Amino acid sequence: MAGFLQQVVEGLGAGAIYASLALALVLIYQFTGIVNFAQGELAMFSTYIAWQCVAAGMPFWLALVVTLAVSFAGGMLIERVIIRPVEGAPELTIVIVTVGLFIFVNAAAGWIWTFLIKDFPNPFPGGALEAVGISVSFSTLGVLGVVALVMGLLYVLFQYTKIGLGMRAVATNPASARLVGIRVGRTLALGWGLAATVGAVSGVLVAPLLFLEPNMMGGVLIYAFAAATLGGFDSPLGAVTGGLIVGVAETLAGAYVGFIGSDLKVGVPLVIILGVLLLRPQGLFGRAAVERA
Amino acid sequence: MSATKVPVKPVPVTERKKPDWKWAGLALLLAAAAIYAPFQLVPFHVFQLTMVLVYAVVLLGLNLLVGHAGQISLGHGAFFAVGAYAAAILMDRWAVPYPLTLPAAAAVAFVLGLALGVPAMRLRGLYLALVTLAIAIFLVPLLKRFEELTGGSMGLTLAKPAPPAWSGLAEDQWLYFLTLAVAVAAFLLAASLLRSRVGRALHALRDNETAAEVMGVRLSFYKTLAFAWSAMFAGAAGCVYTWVIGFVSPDSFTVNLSITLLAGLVVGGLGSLSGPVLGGLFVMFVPSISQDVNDAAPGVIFGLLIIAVMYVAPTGLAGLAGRLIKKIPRKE
Amino acid sequence: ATGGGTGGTASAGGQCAGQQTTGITDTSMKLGGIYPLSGPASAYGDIPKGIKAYFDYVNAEKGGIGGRKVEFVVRDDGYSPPKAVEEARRLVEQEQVFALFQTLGTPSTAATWDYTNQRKVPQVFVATGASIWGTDTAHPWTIGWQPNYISEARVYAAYLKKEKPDAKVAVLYQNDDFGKDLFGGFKRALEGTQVQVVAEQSYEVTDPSVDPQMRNLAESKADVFLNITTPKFGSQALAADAKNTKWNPLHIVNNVAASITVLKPVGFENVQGVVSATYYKDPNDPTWANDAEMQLYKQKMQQYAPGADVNVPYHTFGWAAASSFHKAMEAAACPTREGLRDSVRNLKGVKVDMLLPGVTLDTAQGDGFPIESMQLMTFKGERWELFGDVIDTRKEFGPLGG
Amino acid sequence: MSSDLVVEDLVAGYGDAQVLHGVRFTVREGEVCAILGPNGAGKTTLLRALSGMVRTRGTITLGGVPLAGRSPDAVARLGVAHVPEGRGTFMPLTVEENLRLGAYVRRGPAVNDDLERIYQYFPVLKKRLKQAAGSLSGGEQQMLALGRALMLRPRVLLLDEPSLGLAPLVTRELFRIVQTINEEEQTTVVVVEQNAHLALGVAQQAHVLETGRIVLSGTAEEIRADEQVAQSYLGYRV
Amino acid sequence: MLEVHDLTVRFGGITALDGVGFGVAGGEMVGLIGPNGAGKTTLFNCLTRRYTPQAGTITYEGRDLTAVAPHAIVGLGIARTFQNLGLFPRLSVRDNVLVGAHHRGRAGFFSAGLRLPGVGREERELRAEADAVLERLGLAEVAAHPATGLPFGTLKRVELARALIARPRLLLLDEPVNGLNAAEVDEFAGTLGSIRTEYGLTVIVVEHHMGFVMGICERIVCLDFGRKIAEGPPEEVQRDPAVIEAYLGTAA
Ligand SMILES: Nc1ncnc2c1ncn2[C@@H]1O[C@H](COP(=O)(O)OP(=O)(O)OP(=O)(O)O)[C@@H](O)[C@H]1O
Ligand SMILES: Nc1ncnc2c1ncn2[C@@H]1O[C@H](COP(=O)(O)OP(=O)(O)OP(=O)(O)O)[C@@H](O)[C@H]1O
Ligand SMILES: CC(C)C[C@H](N)C(=O)O
Ligand SMILES: [Mg+2]
Ligand SMILES: [Mg+2]
Repeated sequence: MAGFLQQVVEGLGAGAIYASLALALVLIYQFTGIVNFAQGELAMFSTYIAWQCVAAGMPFWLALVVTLAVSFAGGMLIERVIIRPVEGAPELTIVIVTVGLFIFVNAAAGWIWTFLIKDFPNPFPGGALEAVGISVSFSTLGVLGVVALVMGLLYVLFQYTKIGLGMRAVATNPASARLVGIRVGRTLALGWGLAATVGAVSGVLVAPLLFLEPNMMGGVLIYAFAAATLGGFDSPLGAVTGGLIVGVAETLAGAYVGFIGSDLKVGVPLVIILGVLLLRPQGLFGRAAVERA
Repeated sequence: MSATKVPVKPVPVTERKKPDWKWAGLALLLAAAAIYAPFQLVPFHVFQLTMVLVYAVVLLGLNLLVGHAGQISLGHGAFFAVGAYAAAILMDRWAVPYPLTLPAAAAVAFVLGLALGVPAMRLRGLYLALVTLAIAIFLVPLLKRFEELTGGSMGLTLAKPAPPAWSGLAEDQWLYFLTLAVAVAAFLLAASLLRSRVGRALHALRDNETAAEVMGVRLSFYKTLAFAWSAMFAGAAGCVYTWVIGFVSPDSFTVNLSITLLAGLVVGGLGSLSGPVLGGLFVMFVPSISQDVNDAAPGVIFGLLIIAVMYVAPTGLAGLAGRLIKKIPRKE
Repeated sequence: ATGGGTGGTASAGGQCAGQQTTGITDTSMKLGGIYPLSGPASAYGDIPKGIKAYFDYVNAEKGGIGGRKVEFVVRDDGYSPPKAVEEARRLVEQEQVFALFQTLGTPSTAATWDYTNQRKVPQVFVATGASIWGTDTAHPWTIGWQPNYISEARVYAAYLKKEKPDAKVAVLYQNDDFGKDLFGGFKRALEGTQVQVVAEQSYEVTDPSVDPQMRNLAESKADVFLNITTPKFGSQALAADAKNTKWNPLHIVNNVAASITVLKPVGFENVQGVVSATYYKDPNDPTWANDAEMQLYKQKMQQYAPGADVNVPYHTFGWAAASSFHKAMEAAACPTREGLRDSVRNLKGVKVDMLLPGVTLDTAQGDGFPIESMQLMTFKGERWELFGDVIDTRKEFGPLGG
Repeated sequence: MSSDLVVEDLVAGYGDAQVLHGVRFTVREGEVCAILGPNGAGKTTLLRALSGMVRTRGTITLGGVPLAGRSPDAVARLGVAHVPEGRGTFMPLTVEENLRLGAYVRRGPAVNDDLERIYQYFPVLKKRLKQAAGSLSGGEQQMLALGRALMLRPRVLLLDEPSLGLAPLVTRELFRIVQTINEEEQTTVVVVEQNAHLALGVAQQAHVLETGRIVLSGTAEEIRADEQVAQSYLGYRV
Repeated sequence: MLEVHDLTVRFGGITALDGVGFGVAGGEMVGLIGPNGAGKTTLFNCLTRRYTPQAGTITYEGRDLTAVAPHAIVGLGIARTFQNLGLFPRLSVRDNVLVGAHHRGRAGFFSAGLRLPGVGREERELRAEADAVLERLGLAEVAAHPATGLPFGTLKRVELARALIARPRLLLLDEPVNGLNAAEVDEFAGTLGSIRTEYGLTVIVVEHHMGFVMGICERIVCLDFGRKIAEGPPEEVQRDPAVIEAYLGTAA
């Protein structure tokens, strides 16, 4: 039993990591209506910036602040330079631009920092909380906490702030958003900036656990996609719940279902997603599109 | 004086022209070039052209689904792989003569597409795209699992179809013509499909599902079959791929392939008939070009090139090409 | 025994008459290599930098190999087999290279070796340790270089047999040819001993982390952990082992992930006592700080590959492979493709300075494995300490069957 | 100088297709101006040109400030509200969010008062506050679009067939509201409307547009009175 | 021909239709009126199986419509237009119309892909028919134009053409004269009248344009808050106090 619970806890830890990046995906989706394939790579790049700052002798927390600021500015810049020129183009065109961005950023990071693995300081203390035979590492607790915090902030941003409303308006109907006076370009840039910032948080959470290297976020991105798909692409709560479910399910399946084994365990989230989506095509927490004739 | 952004998309007000000498001429020229090329080019280039055709066939299928039926698949590499493996296993295990592997591979992919199409058709846009992506990811460990059949991670090596003596062709030329035949057949199939009631139904459900259904288009049927047919094209392409490369392994069909295929299609031009060919050229040649520009980090250039093409031709190279061809002055 | 060459080929005379001289003249030699410079495996893209630096150095300061300036053309296949086929054909048909010097990865090599052998183009020292390059007899033009994974597995098995005769082993392996070859070899080598594999877990290169696998392995309470991974996952597994204070097995990490660059991020204090085996010198290892070859390497890297980090072991690997090629080429009886093919299949105790002392290149009729010796090492303080003798796996375990 | 809306030599179109060919007219501050004309005349395009939604040449000024060349959001921030053809509903957002977006460029607590005002005008909307706007009936969405525009407290209100899909009772109510706002707040109104009778009822002046040109201008009375005109241009029987 | 009985549709807390019942005889032209949000479009949506009613029955030519698959409705001879346009923006006007003939075609993936005999003929015949309908509705000029970018009034006519080519027996028109000026409305009324006799159509038309409905319909049904509040000949309904109160208003 304790073993089982321990596996659940570990699954939650893994899930929190997926959730952290899924939050950034959800954020950009809410703001711009597109799926950003480059989100993970941008997070990785941000993490390198943090690493570079620390390597240059900056204290960790200062480096973090600098990284978040740089990421925000970088996200805005990317929107301006790379996304803006295709703003009115079909959705898939923009998605493919983010694929291009993915390839570009990944290669650039390897070029700049090589593929050597770098260790990244863990902001949370080592050790673990032990209770009833289960141990929860402070690192896992920390990640869960940060993810919960970011989720809460995003929720408030989406639901209770004017800018959040404006952003959702831009994502659903840019032409109308312009008509009510919203500066669409600026809003989109802000969305990219914020998503890059949330991504940077994700990268900084992930790096101490997975080690920093240019492909660090590749695998995480896949699971973050799964998390957001499961939870609903328009809900921060969904992204986090989806991430946790994927993390736990995958861990348990890998541990207890012999036939599945660790090689096929990636199939577990797939099956869950299919099952959920067949019942709720908009994901667990997603809002169903209103359809009227 | 002003130039504001136009949010309302301009629509060219052009009448559809009767078959135009330009297009007919172009088609003839292309056909002649396609037949003449393998006798003029060095074998390596013939091989490259062959691969362009292979990719064009997958993209034709993908285009059917994405460009025409409006259903996004990020996992088409999986069907390509299934076709490739079906052919490889048939040849490897049961020594099936290679021409027979083509219908078999197409059929296997078709059935799989149908099976996956049934649940997939309930999903919309993004959700469908990501589920197909997950399928493509899952395929790789699955191929490794059934080592007996698939050769596991070592893959399978196969003999390439040998040119029959009567043809007097070299191996590369023979493979090229085989591929060309498949590609032309696929092209004609797709073209006539799209120009029919079926194509219209797909376009209709892409543009407005509700209205399409009210007008009698059975959504589940058309979506599922679009999926299956699209998979079938990919399967056939996969089979030809096996003939041409003579080797299959799980590493040949990673998620990257699926994403590259979609990127190729969008770059080539969604929903246009020349898009898949242009996309095939892109998938085939641009990575090498990127490397020629910067061999330290070719990905930097490749990524930028994708972005740049989308910037110059937001609706794909086919649109750009179309605009350029229109610029050719018309006689009459 | 050479004639004057024009246009990239030289006609060979005497005993070499009639042999292929494409891509080689009296003054030049063109080689081609295929590596993943892009995509998820691009870490390996550092290997050709070491090779290039070596050839540039030899060209500039030694007059080339046997008076022939080496031109090394590198192509990118993104670790994709069909792309590797295309690039192999480009190199052979368009670039007209004399030989393919290295294709990286088992899939890419397997996809191309039918072609190179049909064309009778040497494909030498491929950068993959799959055993098939040495055991297969239908592809005489293709040959490996690094110790094959099965031999490496045998070294660990022998070590366990001696040191922990009734060890219970937990194994983590990469679910591909490399992981399966090594793991399979290990299991076979254990046959008939008391050492048992009690738990095994695989991972995919696309997995974000191997932590779940490590947890499952820890459940087994095994007293030995065999870590068959590539660098990133190697670090993760080492870290997971260190973090789990309840499970303290003897940790054996395979050579691919044994570089100090893999251990360092985990923290040296966390990897004390880890065991591995090696065959070439790690530039990060202070042991070799005063080694002449290592100093030469570091100096020439800085000179000919400015900006490249000398501590990346892939550079060293490339350097060692290139100098091996140098030796093999010098030993060739004919400056022809056939000459190269025969030379690499007839290496006798060839010393390469970047390889560990005692490790030599040896091939013969029926032995297609150039390097088959490794030495065990254990991590102490901030460096690997070699221990025991260099183990010649062929002598120790007999030749690998086909 | 007052805040007249002055349009001179306005040319506009889509891509290569030119739709408006040199339109000129002036709407005085606080006036209601009706734009009439047959299907496809370019009425919608004219309103789009005023709010910056299409590419234009020529001049458009509001109180001397040039509007032409500005993006729609900049025009909106100058106090021009546009009820577009097709209504521009933010479908997945709630009715209340749609209305609040109307006041996006304004700030202050007055927004809540304005919401109340809209609910008084269109009580139906109040019952649907938390409902996704896309689920509203056609007419309800039309009311919402109007409500959204009014939330800006605009200086200029551009209405593209505001009565489209509205029940007769509501249509009359709507024109009463437009009149009230126009009178109480001196809002300038440009209204495109097929129901010429209703439009001329509130307008001071009217222009008839045909194939992108103004073919007839006058005061509302003049146009209404001229039976010939009414017959040939408006198909409208007195 | 059509019997609607006790139809109820709810969305969450909203009751869009509340026990509505009425009948339509073959060849009749019935006007459906009522305030915004009364449930008129919802009723159409039930008839075309966009919505499934919570209660009630719909019988069409003796057949229970609620048991028919949505795509099969048009095959039974029921076609409709949409209040807010339901066109295919990227298709040409002609192709939009041809989609209306979808259920009459036979070509499938296989036969179309292989161009089996018959496919081409079928296509040519439908094309000719579409062109005739377009001509008839004055749309010939824009036949090759994509549906986006045409004026609203034109698009409403395209929808009518699309519905007509489906060869319906029952035609449901949702606010067909929206966006037409007075002259155009009259012209449309004329066209509709002649089409109706020509095709032998039964028509239900939702419209807020009183001149148009009252002039063309034999019978009017008025809904309010999902309930039927009046039914009868135009003159009668027009004078009905409940209708005036809820819908028409006094200052007529
Ligand atoms: N988005 C567009 N792209 C291309 N052409 C367009 C577009 N919108 C309108 N047009 C063209 O502009 C011309 C005028 O259209 P507009 O919509 O302004 O007319 P309108 O007077 O508003 O008609 P209606 O009363 O039917 O709404 C038409 O010929 C139409 O085809
Ligand atoms: N899918 C839905 N979800 C929630 N509410 C809906 C939905 N469809 C319709 N409604 C509600 O049902 C009521 C009736 O809508 P319906 O569209 O039938 O009205 P209508 O009579 O056609 O009005 P109009 O004349 O304005 O077109 C409206 O209040 C609408 O908000
Ligand atoms: C050491 C590496 C260059 C070998 C590589 N892991 C392979 O595919 O075999
Ligand atoms: Mg209009
Ligand atoms: Mg309605």
